[in-house]
Amino acid sequence: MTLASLLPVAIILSSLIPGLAIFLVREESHLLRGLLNMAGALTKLALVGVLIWGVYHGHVYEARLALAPGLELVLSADALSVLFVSLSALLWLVTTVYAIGYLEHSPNRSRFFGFFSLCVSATVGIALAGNLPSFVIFYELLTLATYPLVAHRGTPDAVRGARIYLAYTLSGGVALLIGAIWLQSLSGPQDFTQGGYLSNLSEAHRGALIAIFALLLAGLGVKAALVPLHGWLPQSMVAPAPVSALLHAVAVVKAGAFGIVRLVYDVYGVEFAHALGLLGLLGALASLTILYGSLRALAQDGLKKRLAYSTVSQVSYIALGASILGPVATIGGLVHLVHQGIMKITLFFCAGNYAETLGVHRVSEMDGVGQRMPLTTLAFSLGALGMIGIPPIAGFVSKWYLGLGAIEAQAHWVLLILALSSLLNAAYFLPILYRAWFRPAPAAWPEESPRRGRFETQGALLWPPLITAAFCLLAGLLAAAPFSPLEWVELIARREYP
Amino acid sequence: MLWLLPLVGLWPLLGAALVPVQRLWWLPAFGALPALAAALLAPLDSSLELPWLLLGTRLGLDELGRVYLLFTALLWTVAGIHAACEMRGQRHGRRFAIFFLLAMSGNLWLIVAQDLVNFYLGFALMGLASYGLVIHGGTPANLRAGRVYLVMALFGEVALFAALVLIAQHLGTVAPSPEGLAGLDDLSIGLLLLGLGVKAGMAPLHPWLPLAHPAAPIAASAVLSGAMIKVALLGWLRLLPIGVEPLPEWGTLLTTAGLVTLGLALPVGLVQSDPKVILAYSSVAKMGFLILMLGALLAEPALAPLGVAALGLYVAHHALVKGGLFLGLGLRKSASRAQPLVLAGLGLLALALAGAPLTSGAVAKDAIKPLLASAQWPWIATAVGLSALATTLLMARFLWVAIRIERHPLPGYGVPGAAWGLLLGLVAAFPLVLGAPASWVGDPATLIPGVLLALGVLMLTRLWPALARAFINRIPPGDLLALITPLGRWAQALWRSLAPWLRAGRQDLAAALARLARALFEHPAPDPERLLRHWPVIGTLWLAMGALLLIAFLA
Amino acid sequence: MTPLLYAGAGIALFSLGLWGFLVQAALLRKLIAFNIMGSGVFHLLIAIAERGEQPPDPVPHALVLTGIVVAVSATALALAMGRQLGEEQEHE
Amino acid sequence: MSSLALAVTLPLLGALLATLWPGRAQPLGLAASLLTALASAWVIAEVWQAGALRLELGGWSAPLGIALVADGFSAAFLGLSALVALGSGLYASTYFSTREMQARFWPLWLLLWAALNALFLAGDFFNLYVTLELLGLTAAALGALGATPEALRANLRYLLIGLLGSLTYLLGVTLIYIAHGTLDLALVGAAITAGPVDATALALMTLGLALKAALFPLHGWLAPAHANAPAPVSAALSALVVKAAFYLIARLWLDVFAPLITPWAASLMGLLGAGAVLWGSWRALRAEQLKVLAAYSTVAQIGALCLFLPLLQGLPAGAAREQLVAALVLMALTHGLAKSGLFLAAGLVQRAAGHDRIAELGGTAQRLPATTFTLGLAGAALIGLPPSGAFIGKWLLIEAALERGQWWWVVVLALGTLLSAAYVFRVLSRAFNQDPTPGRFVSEARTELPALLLALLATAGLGLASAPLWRLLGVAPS
Repeated sequence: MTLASLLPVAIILSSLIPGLAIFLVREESHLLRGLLNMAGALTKLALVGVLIWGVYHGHVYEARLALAPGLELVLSADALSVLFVSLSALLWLVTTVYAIGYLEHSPNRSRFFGFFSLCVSATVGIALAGNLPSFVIFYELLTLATYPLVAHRGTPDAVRGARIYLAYTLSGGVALLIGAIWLQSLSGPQDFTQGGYLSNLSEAHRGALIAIFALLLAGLGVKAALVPLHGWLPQSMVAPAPVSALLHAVAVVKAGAFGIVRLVYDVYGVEFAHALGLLGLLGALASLTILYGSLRALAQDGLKKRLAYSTVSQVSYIALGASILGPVATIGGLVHLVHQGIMKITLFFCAGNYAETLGVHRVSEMDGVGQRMPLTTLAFSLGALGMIGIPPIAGFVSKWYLGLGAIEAQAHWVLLILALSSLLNAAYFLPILYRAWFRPAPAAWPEESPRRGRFETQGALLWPPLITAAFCLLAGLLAAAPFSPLEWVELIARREYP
Repeated sequence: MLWLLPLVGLWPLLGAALVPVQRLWWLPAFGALPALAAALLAPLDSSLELPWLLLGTRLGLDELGRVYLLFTALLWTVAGIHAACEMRGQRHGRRFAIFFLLAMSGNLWLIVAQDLVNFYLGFALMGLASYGLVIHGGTPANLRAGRVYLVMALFGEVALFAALVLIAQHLGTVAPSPEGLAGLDDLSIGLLLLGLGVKAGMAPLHPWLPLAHPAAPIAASAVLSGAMIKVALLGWLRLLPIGVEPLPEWGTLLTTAGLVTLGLALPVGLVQSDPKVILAYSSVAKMGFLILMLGALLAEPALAPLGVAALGLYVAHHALVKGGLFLGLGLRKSASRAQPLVLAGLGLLALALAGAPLTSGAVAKDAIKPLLASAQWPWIATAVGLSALATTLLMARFLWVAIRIERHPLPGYGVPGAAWGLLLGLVAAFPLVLGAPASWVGDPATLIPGVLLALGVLMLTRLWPALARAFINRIPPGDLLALITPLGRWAQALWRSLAPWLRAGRQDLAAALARLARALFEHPAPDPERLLRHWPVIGTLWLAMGALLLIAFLA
Repeated sequence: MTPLLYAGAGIALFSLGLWGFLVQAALLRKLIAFNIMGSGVFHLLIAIAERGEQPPDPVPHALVLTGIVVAVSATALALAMGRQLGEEQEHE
Repeated sequence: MSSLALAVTLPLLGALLATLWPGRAQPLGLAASLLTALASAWVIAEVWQAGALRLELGGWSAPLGIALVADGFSAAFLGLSALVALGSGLYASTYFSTREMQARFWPLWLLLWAALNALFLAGDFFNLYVTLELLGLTAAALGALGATPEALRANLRYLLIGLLGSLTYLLGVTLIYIAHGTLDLALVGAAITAGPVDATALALMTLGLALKAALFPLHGWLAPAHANAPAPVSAALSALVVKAAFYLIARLWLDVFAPLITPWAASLMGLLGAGAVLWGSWRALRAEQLKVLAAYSTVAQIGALCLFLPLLQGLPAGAAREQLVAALVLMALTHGLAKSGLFLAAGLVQRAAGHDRIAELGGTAQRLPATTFTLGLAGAALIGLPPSGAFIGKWLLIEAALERGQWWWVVVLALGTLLSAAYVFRVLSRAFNQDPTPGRFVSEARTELPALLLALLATAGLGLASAPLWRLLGVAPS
């Protein structure tokens, strides 16, 4: 095993090993658990830094393990993996800090952090998976690792939410599995290849390839919360805030979206998928999801539920980008992978802060929170405005490129979708901001936490949203600067469209 | 001095960040100073490239930009002084100051921005922050105005976004150039007109304006009506292929829209009783006039060099005058001393707006004459003349209402008053600095009949007060909005009558599913396996299986 | 002819035992039926050991002997369990 | 002495000694277990090197003599029985606390192991009969160790079913001897023709084994028998004894009688397997007790293994067939390990809670993190989630089904996967409630660790490090 093949493995192990170790840590050992967590997160970040450097300079990192004849576990790092890996590594660190602050006084911490780390390991595995079987493996592992997190609180609601989550994702997993196997039986074992590896299959397989795409899309669509497969997402909102944050920004939903990107670009190849007429299907589904999610979000009073439906809507931008032929739309979709992540995680951190500090769970209770928690609300505002697509926040950049790409591909209707979606986003986010900043605060909060740090809440809860909000701002402001998400995504798009 | 350009937007932003500090209450007054400095000192037609910022940023000043930056910065400074003094120590004063500075930053930034994205950035920042200004008072009327404003502004922004994306795709870059804009397709132009038309108050997209401008505190109204609505024109002048190719159809459309705006805003404004609403309608009318002129420019590229300069002059004049009117109205409402002076100032401004000789209005009108002369339809000059008459009448109405205003004496209005005086001075000096003496006279032909007409109306209403009552306040501010509000109510009623059905349907379905789930899971399962443990059953199945196997083997 | 007769008898015995095994409910009867089935198989085995003039094939004999041992121990175990079951039920 | 003979005689010897010194049954039993496991490892090592082993007992060669043979297929199952028996034995050493129970358990236990090893290594039909009988007797006796009326009744039924199965099998063996004059597997395999006698013999043997393997719809005996047995016994019954019968079916169908198998016959088995998958999983889902759930899950797993038969039918010898057979073995091994882990964990839960009613397990699951973890790992393997060996097996199975155009088995597998997920997570969800948690992960290492290790082996070991198994089965990694 060479150093080059060791790196992807090490990146996975950097959270897997601490995760397993944490299970064995006694419940009371805050310090040890925190140390393990932070050591894992920092190590991973450092390793990912090396990876970014290496991939940028064209190094190849690849590890292979034969599971069975014709079935290989491949970990490899291309530019697309690096995008997702860096996002996960970065946000994992932030979320870990936040989770430590959030759950410091609740039961079952070792279990929580153990699965938390496993969840990230699986996500990173998805990012680094070098072929479809490996992807499927990590995809299923993610389901497994996330289930305990959703059920963590142990209330009947939580268990029910987790059950629904599982029913959806496992069904999706089966569809994905069958699709992947079917594909492999046609094409033989193949690694992900830029530009796809199916275009030289004979014309006779056309029908099968379309069916396989539908199967795989159904499998991925469950996690990516494509309508009508999104039902689990709002239900899983019962999870603690850090979990929701991770679920929505990095892990589960993103894994689905990332899978769709892989499917379109590196399995079918975007041009071949277009020739098969599959992009239209994906685009229609994504558009429907974007609008439907936003409409449902409008009607939610629960803050986290509203955010959940917002995720349903926003994540489909990625699929929408993948469904439009052309490098510019690719950039728009891929960069949203990162942008949506940092924006949504900010929003969830803030929602968690309101819940944990003030006991505020509903939009209707948010009157005047801006006066009580100005910094948190500032971060929330940045995230929300970014979601709407107000410059210079990250979401604007995604929308801009999606729009440009759509026009390039002569798909002007996408502009309409983007416009409607922006309006709907505004319609469900701006009232929250209005309440927070302009309404008078109530005499007493529903359940104000007695623990309060030097600022409006504990430091571990306050810093993460501020940092991610700063990311949102910087990702947009410095979009054209070297090593920004946008620049990195342009690198990917250049390779995909030579 | 290019380094001043980034400061134009950053300085007010910094101010917004710092203004919550109690001792820095005066920051709004100084927010526009770098912009003022940049307008005076920054070299023309050279630009500052910041390729790493956003999608590649280019800041710079052209002729039009300098004019815009100058009057915008001036107005913001004067309004800022008002705002700082008025809001000092008030409830939510700091919140107001933040939004004021944010809107200022957006307004100034979009002027110095030479690329599409930064233009949009400034535009959006300004538009959203203004919401905070509009609803500052917090009364139900304010909130309604804010809601209408926000909805329409968002529609406008979204349309503008689409237009900008289309233009960027057309250009292949984010920095527009006249040559690049040639051959722009109709969709882009239509969206651009729509997007900026909301901000400009172009009929029928104007109903928010007479609601929102009066709702805001005086200082905010001044910049809203004076500076902010003008950016729409800036956007059009920069992004439409003006002077590059003739677009007669679009020109006609704009001309018509301008005429409609004029024809709608002036009569409706006349029957208002709130002086701020009157001023707001006057702004709508003026924008209609400008849109009309823009239509002429669009149809005839040869007019462009002259026309753009004329429009710039006119806009500058209107911005200062309208801002001054609002601020003066504020002084009229609040300041205790020197009311005669305030009234005199208001009179001067009203005259200027009506285009009286020796005022800025006369100069601006003179500049715009060639445009009028080349208009597609000969009767347009007549229509414009009529509108000037109506403007005079409107200003008379304004003065009438302003004189009778109820005053709430407040101390500490010395500084704002002085600033206002400065602004008055600028307006007064406007013709001297910018206009040739030949243009000072302007066109008194519409003014004198206007004044006479106003006096006539005054007499009539004195004699028959019922006549006035029959008209005044018959049309609520936001005119067209009153027409579509019932539609919204009907839709709500429809939804209310349908909702129970839908809900019932959904509940039925859910109940049916729940029953199914209960039937499958909840009852303790009867054990069908018991049967499979009976020996005769086992035997039968077993023998049958054997028979089948044997048949299968031999098949 | 004789081997065929034996074989036929063996099959018949097996079938008879099988019938009893499946139909009879009582443990003792089941066990007897089981032993009858066993006897049927052993019959068959002994029948095929016949090799005309040559001495009979020893292999089936060995099989039958082993089979008997197995059958006996199985019967014993079943009886023991049945008895214990009976005792437990009495206790209840 | 040969490794093959040792693998059979060592447990026998242990059983004998444990019977002679009942007071020392436990140490003797543990020592014999260890030695037997070592002997099994030795066999596997030899097969690894030589490919296949054959030992003629007493120097008598076929057709007269008795032979022990080992190839990759049997070595794999030998390894499975060694692991499960060792783990369960270790677990049993604390599970049975009284001397009396230990004295009863160990001889039977070692006898069972001896029978299993002999069955896997037997080279002729009659030896197989003897080992089958021995297996049936010891299994029923072990199952009844708890001596509750339910256990006795269930295991008596099991015993009788087993006897019926053995006799039917013996009848089939007799027919084989009539037709071919030999009982050696290899020799018979070479002489098989597609005639009514051979067909009848195979049908009879399959019928007999189907009863013992609890093939749907003949599985009625399994759930009560396994659910009422003591935990370590249930583990061995479900993981090994049933699998042993299936092992034999697979041997006969894939190897000895391969030319006889028609598509119809294979499809019939597949159909029964499909029925087992669906019905067994459904019953497991509706089960109210953890051990009943585990037992029905065994029914479903056997069904899943049967699905391989229609796909292997007609597949010419070669890499594809070898791979699919290997996948079958991998799946069987994974199930075996996972099921034993599940039963052992279920036993711990039962002991901690005093019952195993799933609906009331909340607090208990919370108190035993390691055991809950075991349940989760074993469950993942039973569902066939990655990276378990069952996942790989399933992958290859579905691939074969799609390649051979028999997509309906895929539908069955998909449904089975979902149902199994439903029943596994029905249990796991009990682990999440608001009870307080204990400070430590493992509370009793000697019982919890064997279960955990078995489940871990099923999930991670056979999934990620299955290369040695492929090599053992002679499949070249491509």
